[in-house]
Amino acid sequence: MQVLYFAWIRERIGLPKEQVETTAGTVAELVEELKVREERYAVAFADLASVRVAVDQQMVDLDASIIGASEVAFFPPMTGG
Amino acid sequence: MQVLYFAWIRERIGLPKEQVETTAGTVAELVEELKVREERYAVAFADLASVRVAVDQQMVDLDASIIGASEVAFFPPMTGG
Amino acid sequence: MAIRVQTGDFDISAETAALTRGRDDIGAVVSFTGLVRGGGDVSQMELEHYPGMTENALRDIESRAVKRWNLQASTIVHRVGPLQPGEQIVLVLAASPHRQDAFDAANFMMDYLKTRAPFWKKETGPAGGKWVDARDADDDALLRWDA
Amino acid sequence: MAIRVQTGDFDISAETAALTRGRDDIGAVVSFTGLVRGGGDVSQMELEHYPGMTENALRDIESRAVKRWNLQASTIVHRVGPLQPGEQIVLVLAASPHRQDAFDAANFMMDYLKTRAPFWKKETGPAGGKWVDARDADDDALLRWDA
Repeated sequence: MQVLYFAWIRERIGLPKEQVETTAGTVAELVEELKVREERYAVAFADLASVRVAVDQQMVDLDASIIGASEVAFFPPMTGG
Repeated sequence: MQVLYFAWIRERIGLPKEQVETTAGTVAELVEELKVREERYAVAFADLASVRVAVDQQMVDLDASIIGASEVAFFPPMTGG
Repeated sequence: MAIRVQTGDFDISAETAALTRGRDDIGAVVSFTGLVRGGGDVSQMELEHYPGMTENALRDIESRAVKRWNLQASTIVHRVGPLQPGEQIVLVLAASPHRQDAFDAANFMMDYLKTRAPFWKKETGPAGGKWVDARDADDDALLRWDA
Repeated sequence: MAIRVQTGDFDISAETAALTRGRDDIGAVVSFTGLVRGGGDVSQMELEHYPGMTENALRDIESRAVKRWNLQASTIVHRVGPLQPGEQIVLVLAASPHRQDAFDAANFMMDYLKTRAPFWKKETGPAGGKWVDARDADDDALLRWDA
């Protein structure tokens, strides 16, 4: 599955997207998998209250399913406009 | 004193402005003076609920004073914008 | 703060640029543009006004808006004379550091202008000319700002 | 109904003309223009977005506005990439037969865009870059449309 990062989450993880093989069933499980991989993920996801998630470009909560999803994106609250 | 007419009041009276010599103390008294002059004034001022007044370019009520005023204007409710 | 009454058309981009040029403290500009609506039986609109009082009324509208909101700059342009369906009639611009102030100030200025600025519209159609009636809804719209 | 994400600037008059050209049933067009505010320590702004999701979000915002108001046409243009203080960032246009629908629809689309469209601002100043924090006030602004 394609995982995308934006804004300061992208900067902390150090790349805009990557292909991730996972058996996680939910966003929260995917986050836990990433956090134990490397320190930079643990830093990026240290404060989950500041992290927003989209699964296949739809905003969802952390407990949402990612089964069958092709794209999961992590980003801070939006600041456009 | 200069008396001005706008929109359908101007059309009914048949002129945009005229010099009026009057001893009227209020707008209402001036209207009564004009109404007895000629039929076209009586027609223009038949429905006073549809007539708005400005004395020296400030909106006022019919009972407002015109003593010392240099310009009185009669017009229907505004429809700009 | 600029007000103008004119027969010619106006350009929203040019008016906006005139407000914002040379400064970087404006965060939001809201514009309202009123247009002549056609519909089946209106072939032309004629806008009459009260020269002198009109300019005073427009300045009064701007100064009320300035007192109430964080308004950095504003423009009111109103056309008079003959206008065709589809043409622009009126432009109100409000510039503020924050978007809600710009929205509210522009909205207020339009409500005020509708009922307090001495303009009158006459529509011409196949049956001749007809002065547009004032709408009670416009008086009601103004009242909400008193709250 | 048009949405665009672009690096280049936009022209409000041209966008308005594109909405109103060839028709005479529009009575009111409200535009909102957002600008980069400078202030002492911002020398540049960088706008990042999520291609694909952004366009979906902007289309969703327009379709929500169309369901709720008498909206005849609308446009949303959002710039991305580097921007200088004073430059235009975002344009929202709402066209309606009636002015309050145009005001409310434009206001709503901006509130929605602020919190639901995937854009992020990074300010650059003498101390380096800083991602702009989301404002609780923007979430609150959106909630009032639920009433």
